[in-house]
Formats: sequence, structure tokens, C-alpha cells
Amino acid sequence: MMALGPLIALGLGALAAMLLAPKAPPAAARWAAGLGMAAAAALALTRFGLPAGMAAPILADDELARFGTLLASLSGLAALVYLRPAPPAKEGPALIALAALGGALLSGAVHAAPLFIGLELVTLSLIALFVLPLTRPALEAGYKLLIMGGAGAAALLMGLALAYAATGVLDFAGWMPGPGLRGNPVMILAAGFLLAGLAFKFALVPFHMWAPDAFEGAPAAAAAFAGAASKAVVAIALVRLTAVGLPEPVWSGGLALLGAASILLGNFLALRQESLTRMLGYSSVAHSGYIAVILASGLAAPEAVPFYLLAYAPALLAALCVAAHLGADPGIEDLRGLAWERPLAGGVLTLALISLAGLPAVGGFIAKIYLFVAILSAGAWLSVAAAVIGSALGLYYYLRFVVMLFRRIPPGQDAPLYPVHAPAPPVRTAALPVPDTAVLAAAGLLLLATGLYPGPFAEALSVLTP
Amino acid sequence: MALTALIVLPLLGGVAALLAPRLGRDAERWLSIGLLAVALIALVVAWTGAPPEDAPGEQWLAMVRYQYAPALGLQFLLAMDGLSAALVAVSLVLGIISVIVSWNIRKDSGLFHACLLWTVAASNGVFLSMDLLFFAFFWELMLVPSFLLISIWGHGDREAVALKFLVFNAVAGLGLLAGVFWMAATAPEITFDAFVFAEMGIPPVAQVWLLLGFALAFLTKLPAPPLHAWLPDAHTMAPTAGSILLAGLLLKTGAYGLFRFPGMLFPDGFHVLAPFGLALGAFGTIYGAVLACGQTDAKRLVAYTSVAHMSIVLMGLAGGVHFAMMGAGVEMIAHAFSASALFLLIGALYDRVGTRDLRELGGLMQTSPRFAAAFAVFFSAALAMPGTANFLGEALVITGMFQVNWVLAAIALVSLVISVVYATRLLKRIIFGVPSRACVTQDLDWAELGPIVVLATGTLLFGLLPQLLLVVLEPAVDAALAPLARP
Amino acid sequence: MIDLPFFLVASLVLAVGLFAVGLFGLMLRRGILFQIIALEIMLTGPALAFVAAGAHHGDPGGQGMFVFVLVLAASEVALGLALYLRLGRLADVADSDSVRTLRH
Amino acid sequence: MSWAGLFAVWAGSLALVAMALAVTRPNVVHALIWVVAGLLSLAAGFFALGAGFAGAVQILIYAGAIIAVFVFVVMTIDSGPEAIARERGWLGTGWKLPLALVVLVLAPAVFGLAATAGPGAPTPVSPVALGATLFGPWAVAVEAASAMLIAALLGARHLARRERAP
Amino acid sequence: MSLSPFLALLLVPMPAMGAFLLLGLGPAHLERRAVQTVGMLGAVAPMAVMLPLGAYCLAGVCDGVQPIFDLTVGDAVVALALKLDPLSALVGVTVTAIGACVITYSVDYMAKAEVPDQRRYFALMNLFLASMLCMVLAGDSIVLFLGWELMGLCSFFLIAYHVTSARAIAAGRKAFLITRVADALLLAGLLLLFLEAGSVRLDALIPAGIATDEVRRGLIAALLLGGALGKSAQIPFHTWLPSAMAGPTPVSALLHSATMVAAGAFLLARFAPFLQAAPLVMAATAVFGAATALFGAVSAVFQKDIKRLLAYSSISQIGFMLLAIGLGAPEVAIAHFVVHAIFKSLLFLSAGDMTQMARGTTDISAMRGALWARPLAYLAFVAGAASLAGIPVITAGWFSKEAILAAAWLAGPFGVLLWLVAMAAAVMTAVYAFRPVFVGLTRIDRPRPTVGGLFTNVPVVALAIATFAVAPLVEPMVAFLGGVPPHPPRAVELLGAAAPFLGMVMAAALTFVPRLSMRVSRARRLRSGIRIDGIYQVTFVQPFVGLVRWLTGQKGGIADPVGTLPILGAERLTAAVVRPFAHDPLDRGWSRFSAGLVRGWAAGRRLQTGRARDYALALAFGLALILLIAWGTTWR
Repeated sequence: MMALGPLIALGLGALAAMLLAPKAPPAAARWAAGLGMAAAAALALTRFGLPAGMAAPILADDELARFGTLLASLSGLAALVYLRPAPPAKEGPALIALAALGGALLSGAVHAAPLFIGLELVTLSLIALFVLPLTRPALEAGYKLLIMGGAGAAALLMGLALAYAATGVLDFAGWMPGPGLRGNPVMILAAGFLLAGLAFKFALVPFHMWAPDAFEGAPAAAAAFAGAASKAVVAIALVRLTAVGLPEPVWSGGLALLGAASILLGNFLALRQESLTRMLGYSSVAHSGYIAVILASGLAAPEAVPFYLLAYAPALLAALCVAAHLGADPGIEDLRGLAWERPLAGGVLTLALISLAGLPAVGGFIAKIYLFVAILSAGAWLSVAAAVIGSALGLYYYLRFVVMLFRRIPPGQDAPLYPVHAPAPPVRTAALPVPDTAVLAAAGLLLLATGLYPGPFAEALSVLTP
Repeated sequence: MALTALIVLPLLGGVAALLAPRLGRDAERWLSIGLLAVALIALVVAWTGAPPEDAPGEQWLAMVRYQYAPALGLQFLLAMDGLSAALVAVSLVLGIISVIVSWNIRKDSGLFHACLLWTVAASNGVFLSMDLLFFAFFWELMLVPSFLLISIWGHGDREAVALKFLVFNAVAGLGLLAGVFWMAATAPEITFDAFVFAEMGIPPVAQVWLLLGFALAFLTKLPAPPLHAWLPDAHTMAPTAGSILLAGLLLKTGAYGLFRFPGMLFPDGFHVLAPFGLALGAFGTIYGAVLACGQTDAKRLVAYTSVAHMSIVLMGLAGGVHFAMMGAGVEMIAHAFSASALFLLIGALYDRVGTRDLRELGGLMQTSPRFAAAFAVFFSAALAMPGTANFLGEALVITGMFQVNWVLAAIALVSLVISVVYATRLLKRIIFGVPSRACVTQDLDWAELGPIVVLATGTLLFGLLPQLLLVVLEPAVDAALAPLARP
Repeated sequence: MIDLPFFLVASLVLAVGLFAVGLFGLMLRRGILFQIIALEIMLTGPALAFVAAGAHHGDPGGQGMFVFVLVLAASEVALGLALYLRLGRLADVADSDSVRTLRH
Repeated sequence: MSWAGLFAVWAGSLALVAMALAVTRPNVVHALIWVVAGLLSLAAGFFALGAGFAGAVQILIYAGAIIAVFVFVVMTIDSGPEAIARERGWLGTGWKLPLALVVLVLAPAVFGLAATAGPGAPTPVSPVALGATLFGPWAVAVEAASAMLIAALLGARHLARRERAP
Repeated sequence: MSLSPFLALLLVPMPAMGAFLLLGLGPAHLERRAVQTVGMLGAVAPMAVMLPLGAYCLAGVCDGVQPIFDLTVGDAVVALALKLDPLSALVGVTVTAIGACVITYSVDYMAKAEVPDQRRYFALMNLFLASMLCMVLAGDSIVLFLGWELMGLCSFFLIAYHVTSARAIAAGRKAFLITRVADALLLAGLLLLFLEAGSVRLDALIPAGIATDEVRRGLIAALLLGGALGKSAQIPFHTWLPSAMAGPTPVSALLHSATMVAAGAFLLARFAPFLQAAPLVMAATAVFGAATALFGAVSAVFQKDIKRLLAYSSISQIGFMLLAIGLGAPEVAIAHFVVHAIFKSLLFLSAGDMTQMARGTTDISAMRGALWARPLAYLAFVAGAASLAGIPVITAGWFSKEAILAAAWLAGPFGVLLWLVAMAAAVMTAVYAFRPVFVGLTRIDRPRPTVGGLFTNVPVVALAIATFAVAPLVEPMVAFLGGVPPHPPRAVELLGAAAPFLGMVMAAALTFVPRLSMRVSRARRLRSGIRIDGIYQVTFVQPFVGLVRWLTGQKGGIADPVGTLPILGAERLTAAVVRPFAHDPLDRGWSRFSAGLVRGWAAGRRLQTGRARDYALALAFGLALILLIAWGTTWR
């Protein structure tokens, strides 16, 4: 029963938030959901290191599940902190808690039912979160996710159904390639459909179309959850399915192909984006691609994917937190001089962007090294080529934004050489609220910690993969 | 831990200094001084702590090893012996001095102090890293703040000069990088640990090539002719603090590299290439001294004397004998003090009169006796007067040269004679003569006198009580020479 | 090579067909309401496949999954129609091509 | 080869045709009627496959409740002759590429699956067994499915909130 | 460190050093009186310490070493120490005494200077004295060299004391440069000895030097000789000394008598046991000494300037000392050193007093009527001149010079040759010594005799008395140093005694016979000595200046050619690589590539149409692709 603790905490948090929403002050719902997620994270954290088992007959309770739960809860908590749609939405906290619940469910899924339900719970909650501001871009983002999500869900279900038809069981364990299943065309088709369905949630090209729109139109918090938590738990589901051994070369080949395409197209389309959030949307596509090619190259380094997630999630959360602070859909010009005006925001955004770019001193660098080690040792030259080109492109556009953070003066003006009393430039951005500061600081510290001292993290994460 | 603080503190302090101007006037300056002072304490802690148990040699005073990403061969490995400790101490002191002498810099002063701190951090990283990946990283990192210092706060044609500095050193740094990665690639399992490389048994031919690559980087920083062309320009155009750090720290990193690695990693290569190093040093010391005699810009003059003195260091390092190596170590420290002080003085002069042209200066003796006295003291140091640490260094190098080759010793002695020409020329033009149009009315103030006194104390203390320095350097020299002993 | 019974194979083919028809509708239609209908049709495909597979294996799991599919369909309809109505106040929802402020 | 199986296939084929018609009708009411027809056909097929519970649920909830919601919505919008004409006009264009893609999706499935056909009959599954599964080992999933509904309802409620019109 | 009487050795240079630090580098502001007091105390206190030490030495315990501290460099131990032996005791007493006199004299002499200048003056003078004491008392080569080298530095600053005078600065640079050459030679020699001995103690160096092989021994000895020649302004390094008269007169007094110039002789005396193991170098020392003695004396005769005259006189007298050392009689040389220190400082101080009266001009003619104008100074000068010329029996100069001549005579046939040269030099010495004396006798109508201040007169009188008082002490001194006073045949001695009188006659002739005095004043060629300056100018200075001008691009060439070399090379290389791409296709390619990339991006972003239908299309496309691949893999 203890194994279900995090799920129960999330569910209770969601329920309490939902019930409190109509009458109680808005802060109460937030606290309820937040406490639920914090409790879930704490429970998941305390369970690290316990022997693996089953939380329920269809739900695993192993390190991977705990890691996914932790990541989903913490991302949810962070997103909750800066979820402030323009008309205050009382449903928000409950929805985030529900999304985190879906994530927790998905990360423990070893069976078709929780896989599907977890995924759809996340998707539906996200749709609801996307539309919270009720503005036209938000509604449009929700609508696109609804349509695409439905189609993706159908494809996933189709895959599950076909696998079920071929094997008669819904447990992943039953899909292990036995003597009867090897080369079974039904199973192969099932793998194809499954891949398409998960690729949609993972925002791999060409199933990625919703992602940049969602990042741009939706509230930053919702986009952050979509980019960080849901991506992480889907990655965990992919890890589990990869470990099962679905028919090859469809699974790995397809993943590599989609991954390479995502790296190239995602990075390419982000190249000169002016909007910070949209750039992050495309970059999230590219990062999905990186994770996909790691997965496709087999799991030689077990900590590679978890580490990538650990480095990626805080970077995205921090970047979108800053974006949320800058107003709806901030452009590159809005970032000018931010590092001087708001050092913490600018600094952590810098860290986040250089982590995403894969530069040293932050977690992204180590993650990139894992990526290259994985694909090089697997000899996946297509992926290597894509990753190299993608990283080069990425360096360009991430640094574009970073440089802008430090440019104080618009082009054409020059500061006097020795101003005796430099008038302080007017501060355009409001001060950060305390919780946002905490989120940013935590994310920045995590990025630095994973970048500067990755040893313990890598060690802890290496036991995750079954 | 204290060792890590020596690098991390200024590194993060730089970031803080970037933001500190928001806290109040001069906050960044006090912050920088405070951080460097704390780093000095950390140095003392590391120095006096118990010697590390897992160190691969007896000379190491402190050591830190974090496995960074063991699967990828990345680790954070710092080790400090007497030489590194002395150089780190010098770097911290010079850092504080740089802050003090730049008190009137107002343009982007947050970034300025960040650059100062980062320079200190990166050079400390160079002095302490025994993991060559980190060494190379810090080596390249050092260029960035210096580049900014010159290109933003410099004088004259500062941007072109900064670029020249950057191009020279970055291109030369490639030799180091290539060597490091080659060694890492040929190691039995991927690593950048210098101690592992030292025991790896690199084939002699490879050693020659690797040493050439390393030496390219080190000699450019040193700088030895003909790779010195960046130095006079960079010193001349840099702000005072930049010149101090360039002369006091950056040049020392090159010498440090030549001190530490050739003997440790490439003993066979050293035996092949040492004669060339000696020849280069002998040429450089005369060449730098002769060119110094002809300069009209005071800073350029001092810059060329740096070439001459660092070439003496090169001779000492390439000599491969105990005396010469000791001399090189002492001369490194001594030159850090004396050259920094001369740059400080000339910078202070420039701040007052707006020119460094020797033909326009003069008469300091009459108008500002403290200035003149300070010049005279460091002029004696540049001359290697007995009683200054510079004399100790040069005498030891010359002694060593007598053991290696008398011709080299003779050349070093000739450079001693030429030093009289340029030094008296400097004095004649600056402190003697009739007070000129560009004449100084304001004598040194406390903010300048303080650093001067510190530097003078260092120069004279180590000159009169050299044992303080020799005791510290001796184990490092022994360890550096041990692999060179032919069986 | 295992042999599946004809009814199952035919049902699976029909299921994929239903899925394809829904997908076709999704691509073809511009009205958002039609797209939601097409989405419902897409979901019936896997539903059929689950039920048929459950029938073949004599396993309640198939119908169980069918129930979940139904729940999903219901949820999507609820959310979709609400979205449709809301969006209708701001845009021409009969022509989804006009709902494209987010692009490029 | 069983009759029940054959019947199920026949019913499924009917459903496919009905659905195909549904997605091509310009009038939304017609389309909904065809959807209902398709759903009922499928329900018949479910009965034939021995999945009585599924069939019943299909009729009650899907064809009944869900389509009813659609009808309510349809009643709120104006679907006059011009709208229908416009829909018809759009239908005439732009169907080729989607059709080709659908064929490409279908082809592998049909040919890949057709290779495996053999004899066999459907096995009925009792609602009791189904219930035992759903509320036994799958209880967590069922709870989560309810959470899914809640999420959808929360979203719908928010969207439907009138006073917050922008 | 046990408490030994030799601990006092450390105290000898300390007061002077302290005075230097206080005056030269101390940040506090001092009044004129305070400056003078500190300066004078710094100079007098060493004497106060040194005299008891000398007495202690005389009492018999005269061989002690006071270690300072030890340095270890590898296997070698650098043990710094001060040493008291007869040589250092005698010379130390002399130096402290002379130093005290000269600096005391300066109080009056410099009274009119500005306070900062005065402060600088006293600081440097004290440092000068301290350096010499370090050198004299040194027990090891490092301290010896420290003193030796610091003297060079001080002499530079002191000669260039009149900082606004270009001539003074040039003279200072010249002095510093030439002595620095000597320093370099000495340093080389000392370091080589150190390498031989593995120690820097003089006690160890000399035996080690003797023990080494002949070539090396000869070389080291030659290097030491070179160092001494340079510092003592002997041929061919003598050119700096006459120019160095640009400094104030007390500076010259100290420089010539007891410190700097005499240091070379002291050095050779110190290393005499070692030099004696290198006969060739010994012979060279004697030859250089004799030649310089004669040359200096002849040149001095033709000088018009009293200070230049005294400068050449110093050159000549040190030549005598070197001659004695070369002949193997270093004790005699040191005795002459002591005597010379007394009379030379006396001469300078009294001449300075007289010339100051003549408003700073130092021409000999300015001394006209000095007897009447400044009787005390004149008489003191006469006493000094008598000693310099070696008036028999009563003056100390006679005893010491006679001993040198005797040593030469006794040194065999080669020695007789040198004796002849030295005799000629002795005659010339009397000539130039008495020429100013006779000039001073000429009567002019300057009725009012004046006497200088207390600080002027006390040292002058003391020194004048000393020139006579020391006369009977010369032989004991030689004995004290461990030598045997040489006694030649009586006839030779008489010849030596006659020499000064011959010189006096010639001097009188030159002064009072107008025809001769005219010729002397016209003999410009002889006056400027051997034109070795010109040779230096042509062989060293001009090529060096040319080299500097060439290397710094002042001759139209490239500045810093070697440094520019790699830049030019890189440019050449770049040009060579770039030429095939003359129109810069790489760059254009790059810009086209980047422009294409941007265009491609602009086109590519249209993929994201924003239409849900198209998104579904993409989805279907992806699904079809995957399924087709999947289907493809089912084929066998």
C-alpha cells in the first residue's frame, strides 16, 4: 500500500484542490495541490533504494517509477508556482495535480491500461491547462492538442490493441519476443502504431506540430509541465517498452529515424525564432530527438536517459519561469539587459540556455556527452551526424538569446567612457515573487550541481533502468 | 576543499562582482578585496594542512580529487606544491593590488572587477590543476577576461591589440589542446590525469612532438622570441590592472607550465629539445634587453624587459640543473613583483600626466620624491641588484648555466650589463632631468603607496631572506628534476 | 507464424479501416465539429480491435480496455465541445483553417 | 469459421461504410446520424463477438449519451444552407492527398494482417469476469480513468464559464 | 647563535644602513636638522663600533666569523657570514673613519641644498658606506658581491646627484655601465669559485680555487682581475672616473679614497692567496698596475681641473696598489690603501673647501691665492699633497710608496723594469701634487682670510694630522697583515726619496715659468688621457645604438623584427593559401551558406502552417511511414 502512497497523495491533493476551488480562496486550492505534490515527491524520495515490487497488479514500483513520480511531482510543483493565467482560474491547481498523477501513473506503467490512462490523463489535463487563460492563442493551443492528442491516442490504442490481439495479454512482460512472436506481423504493426502514438506525446517529428504552438500559446507553466514532466514520463515509458524488446528494427530504427528528423528539424526551425517560448518549443522537439536517439542506440549506459531528463527538466522549467515572468510570449528583444536588471532571472536563464546548448559547467554538457558516447558506441552514424549538426545549430540560437541577456544598450548607442555617476537604467521588469525566486534558484543550483559534480547523480541514476 | 575554494571563490565572486554595483557605490571593489582575502586564508589553510596521503609524490602540500564523470575519464584534480602555492599567493596579492589601483575606474566597473577575479581564478586553476583537461580549460579561460580587460578598458588601439593578444595565445593554445587530447586518446583508458600520463611511458618520439605542442603554448605565454609580439602591445594598451595581471600572472603561467610538465611527462623529449630552449632563452634575453633600450614608451620598455627576464627564466628551466631551476622559480616570483610594480608606477604616472612617452616625462625627483624613490627601488630590482629577489634568481640561473654551458652564462651576464642601459635610461627620462611640461605635481597617494610597499617588501624580503622562498621551492624543483636524471 | 482466426483478422482490418476513416475525416474536414466527430470515429477503431481481440482470447481485458476507450471518448467530447463553443466566440469555428494565429 | 464471427465482420463492415459516409457529409446532422448508425452497427458486432457488456455500453453511452451531447451542441449553431454549401465546396477540394495517405496507412495494415488468417471462433466473456477484472487488479486504472473524466470536466467547466468572457 | 664579540660585526654596517632606510625610504617628513643629524650619526656610529673591534683584533684575537644565516640550494650550502681578520679589521677601521670624516664634512658642504636633495644625498652616502663595509667585512662571496654591487648603484645615483644636469647623468650612466661590466666579470668569477667549492665562504673558496685545474684557475683569477680593474678604473676601464667628477666633492672624496675605486684593490688583496696560484694573472696585475700608475700620473700633470687631476691621481695610486698585489705583496698594497684613503680624502675635502670658496668652479686657476683666502684648507691640502708626493720620512705616503717600490725592486729583473716605471710615476706624482700647491701660493689681492665651519674643519684637520701620524705605523701595518716590510738597498731607497723633490722642482717650473705653463695648458691631447673613450664609442656604443635603432625600427626598418617574423610568416602563409581563393570563395561560400540557411529557415518554418488539418496530414504521413517500414520488415 505504501507503494501507492505518492499516487494517493497526488489524487487527494487534486481532489482537495478541486473541492476547495469554487468557494475557498484561490490560495487554498493552490496549497492543497501543492501539498499533495510535495507529499508525493517526498514519499517517492523516501522510497528510493527500497527493493522493487508492484504497487498494484498492473503498476510497477521500482526506481524508475519513483524517479518519474519525483520528477513529475516536482515539475508540477514548479509549474504550479508560476501558473498565473490572466483571469484567475480556480481549476488550475487541481489540473496540475491531476497531470502529475497521470505522470506518476505513466512512470509506473507496466501494463497497457495504466500506460494509456496515464498518458491520456496527462494529455487531457494539459488541454485543460492550456486553455486556462481563455485567450485566443490559448484556446487555439488547446484545440490543437485536443485534435492531435486524440489522433495520437487512437494510434497508441491501435498499437495496444494489435499487441493484445497478437499475444492475448496486456502486460508488457507478455510482449517479450518469444518463439511465437518473433516476426509476427501483427506485433510488428503494433510496434509501429505504438511508436507513432508515443512519438506524438514525445513531440517527435512529424508528430511534433502541436508542441511549438502549445509553448507559444499556452500559459508558460502548462507548457513547462508539457515539456518537462510529461516528456520525462513518456521517456520512462519508452525506456520500459524498449527494455521489453519490441520487434526490431521497427522500434529502434523508427525511434532513430524520428529522433534524427526531430534533431534536425527542431533545431533548424528554432534557428532564428524571435519568440523565446516558441524557440523553446522547437528546442524541446530537438531534445526529444536527442533522447530518442539515445534510446534507439540501446541502453548501454543505463543512466544516460535519466540524466538527460534530469538536466533538461530544470533548464526548461527555469527558462519558462522567466518567460512567464516577462509576460505573454516574450520575444528576444524583451530579454535585452535582463541579466543586469534581474540578475537571478537573467543568470538562471543563462544557465538554462547554456545547459540546453550543452556547454560545460552545467548539466546539459554532461548529458550531451552521454548522448554522444551512446550514439558513437552504438555506431549510429545517422544519429551522430544529426546530433552534430543539431548541436551546432543549437549553439547558435541559444547563444543568440544568451548574448541578448547581457546586451545593455540597444545598437547604435554607446555609453560614455567614464561616467562618474552612471544613471541606473530604468528597471522594466517587476521583481520576482519569492516562490518564483525559489524555483529559479533551485533549478539553477540543480543545473550547476549536475554540471559540476555529476558523479553522484550519474551513480544514483545508473540503477534506475531495469 | 580549500584548494577548490581558491578557484571557485574568485570564479563565483566574479559573477557577484558583476552584480555588486547595484548594492552601492564601490561595493564591487570591497567585495573583490574581501573575496581575495578570504582566498588568501584558504590558501593558508591548504598550505598548512596535513599533506595528502594519496599524493603521488612527497612535494605535494595539498590535493583534491573529485571523480567528475568516471565513465568519461573526467575528474577534478587539484594539487599544490611549493611552486604552485607561491604563485597562487602572488596571484591573490596581485589581484588585491589590481583592485586597489583601479579605484577610479567607473566604466562598467562590475564587469571590470569580474574580469579581474576571473583572471585570478583561471590562473589559479592553471597553477593547481593536475588534470590536463582542466588545465587546458583554465588555460584558455584565462584569455577571455584578459581580452576583455584590454579591449574595453585599454588605451589607444585597444581592440586590435586585444585581438592580437587573443589570436596569438589562442592559436598557441591549440598546441597544448592537441597534445592533451592526443595523450588522452593514447592512454590505456581514457583519462586526463597528469599523474597517469607521467607513468604511462610515452614513446620518446611522441614525447618530442607532444613537448613541442605544449611548448608552443607555454613559450607564447612566456613569451619567448619570436612569439612575443603580442606582449609589448598588450602591456602597453592594457589598463594598469591589466598590465599588472599580465606581467604578474599570465607570463608566469607559461613559465609554470614549462616548469611542471616537460620534466614530469616528457623527460626524453626534454633532453632532445632543451638545447633549443636554452638557445631561445639566450637569444631572448639579449634581444629583449636590446629592444628595451630603444623604446620611447615607458610601458613598452618594461614590457621588453619582461621578455628579457622571462627568457632568463626559460634558460633556467631548460637548463635542467638544480641551480638553474631554482633560479627560474625565484625569478618567476621576483619578476612578478618587480614588473607589476613598475607597471603600477607607470600607470599611476600615466593617470596623472596622460603620457607615457619618455621624451616628454622627467623631473620626478624634484616634484614627487616618493614616486622617484619607488621607481629607484624597482629599478634596482629590474637591474638584479643584490638584495632583491631578482638577483637571487638571476645569480642562481647563471650558476646553473655555468654548469651547463659557459657561453650561455656569458650571455646571461651580458644581459645583466645591458640591463643597466635600459634601466638608467628609464630613470634618466622619468625621475631625473628638469621637470617637464608633463610634470607630476601630485605624489603617490596611499592607495598607490600601499601596493608599492607590499611589492617592495616582497622583493626585498625574498632578496634578503631568500630561504623563505627557497625552502618552499626546493621540493618542487627536486620533483621536477627527478625524472630527468638519466639512468 | 501463428494463425489468427478470420473473424479477428477481419475485425482488425476493419478496426484499422475505422481508424483510417477517422484520420481521413480529420485531414479532410475543416469544421471543428466535424473534426471532433472524426476523432470519435478514430477511437472506435481500437475499440473494435480490443473487443475482437478479447473475444478471440476469451479475456475480459479487451472489454476492459474498451471501457477505458469509451471514457476517453467521452472526456474528449466533453472537453472538445466546450472548447468548440468557447472558440466559437472568438473565431470562425466552421473553418478551422482560420484558427491559425499560432504558426511558423 | 463461425457464424457469429461472420456476423460480427458484416456488422463491422456496415459500421465502416456508415462512418465513411459520416465523414463526408456536408451537413453535420446527417453526419451525426451516420455516426449513430455506425456505432449501432458496431454494437451489433460486439454482441456477435460475445461481448454483451461492451455492446450495451456502446448503445447506452456512446450512441446514446455522447451523441446526445453532440446534438445539443449542433442545435446551438447555425447550420443553414450556405454553411452546407460551403462545406460541400471544401469537400470537393483537397481530398486527394489525405486519401492517398490513408491508403498508405491502410495498405500495410491490411496486407500485413491478411497474411495471418486462419480458422477460429470468438469466445464470449461474461460481464462478471469483466467486473472482476476491472475492480480487481485494474482498480487503480479505473480510479485514474475517473480522474481523467474529472480533468475533462474541470476543463469544460472552466471553458463554459460565462462571466469570464474576454 | 652564541654571543661572541664578532656579533658586533653585524652592528658595523647597520647604522649606515638604518640611516639610509630612514632617510631614503622612510615615509615620514624630516626637518633639515634631523636629516643632517641622522646622516651624520649613521656615518659616525660604524666607526664607534669598528674601532673597538679593531682594537680587539690588535689584541690578538683576530680571526673570527660571524654567521648570518645559511641557505641551502640543493647540495650546496650558501652560508652568509661576516668575517674579522687583520685585513678586514684594518680596512674596516679605515673605511669607517674616512666615511665618518667625509660625511661629517658634508654637513657643512651640503648645507645650502634643499631638504629633499640633502636627504637623498645623506641616504645614498650612508648606503655607500654601508655597502663598502659589507664588502670589507664580508665572510662570503655573496655579501661581498652585495656590497660591491650596491656601491655601483650608489655611485650612479651620487654621480648623477645634480639631476638636472645632463652631463652628470651621462657620467653616472657611464660609471654604472663600466663598473657593471666589471661586476659581471666578478660575478662570473665568484660563481665559478662557488661551483668549485660548493660553498660561498671565503675560507672555502680560496682553497677550492687553488685546488682546481690550471686553466680554470687562470680563468677565474682573470675574471676577478677584470672585476677589480673595472671597479678601480684601471686601464682600460679608467674612462669613467674622470667623468664621475660631476658629483659633489664629498662624494668624490668617499668614492676615491675608501670605497668604490679602492674596492678593486681590496678585492684582489682579499683573494691574493688564490691569485698567487695563477702566476700569469699576477704578472698581468702588476703590469696593468704599473702602466696605470704611470699613465694616471702623466695624465694628471696636464689637467686644468683640480678634481680631474685628483681623479687621475686616484687611478694612478690604485695602480700602485695593484702593482704591489701583482708583485705578491698585498700587505703593502693594503698599507698604501690606508694611507691613500687618508690623504686622498683630505685632498678632496680641502680642495672642495677651497673651490667652494671660488663659487664652485674647480679649475686649478681658481686656487690662486688660496693660502690667503682659505689658509686652513690650503695647509691641509699641502699636507695631503706632501703625502701624495711622498715627501720622505715625515709623511705616511713616503713609507707606503717606498714599500711598493722596494717590493718591485726585489722582484727580480722583471721587477726592476716595473720599478723603473713606478719611479717615473712617482716623479710625475710629485709634479701634479705640487702644481696646485704652487698655484695656491700666487698672491692675489684677496685680503680677508676665512675659515670654514666646524663640520668642515674638524674632519679636515683630523685627516691632516693623520697623514703624518700614520707615517710610523706603515711598517707595523704590513706586519699586522702578516707581511714582511721589504727593504731594498739603501741606494734605491735614496733614489725613491729623491723622486718627490725632482717632481717638486718640475712642478715649480711648470707653474712659474710661463712658457711651460702655457704648453701644459695647451696639451689637450695629453689632458684627455688615452682616447680610449673614442675606441669604446666606436666599438661598443655606436654598434649598440645602431643595433637598437635597427631593431626598434628607427632606421626605417621593421620594429622588433624577430617578433614580427611569425606575424609576417603567418600573413605570408595566409596569403599563399588565400591566393587560390582570390575572390574569397570561402567567405562568399560561407555567407551564401548562412544566407541560404536563413532563407531555408524562412521557408522551412512554413511547414508549421498552424492549420490543424495540415498537422493531421503530417501525423498521417508519419504513421504511414512507420507502418510502411514495419510492413517492409515482415517481408522475407
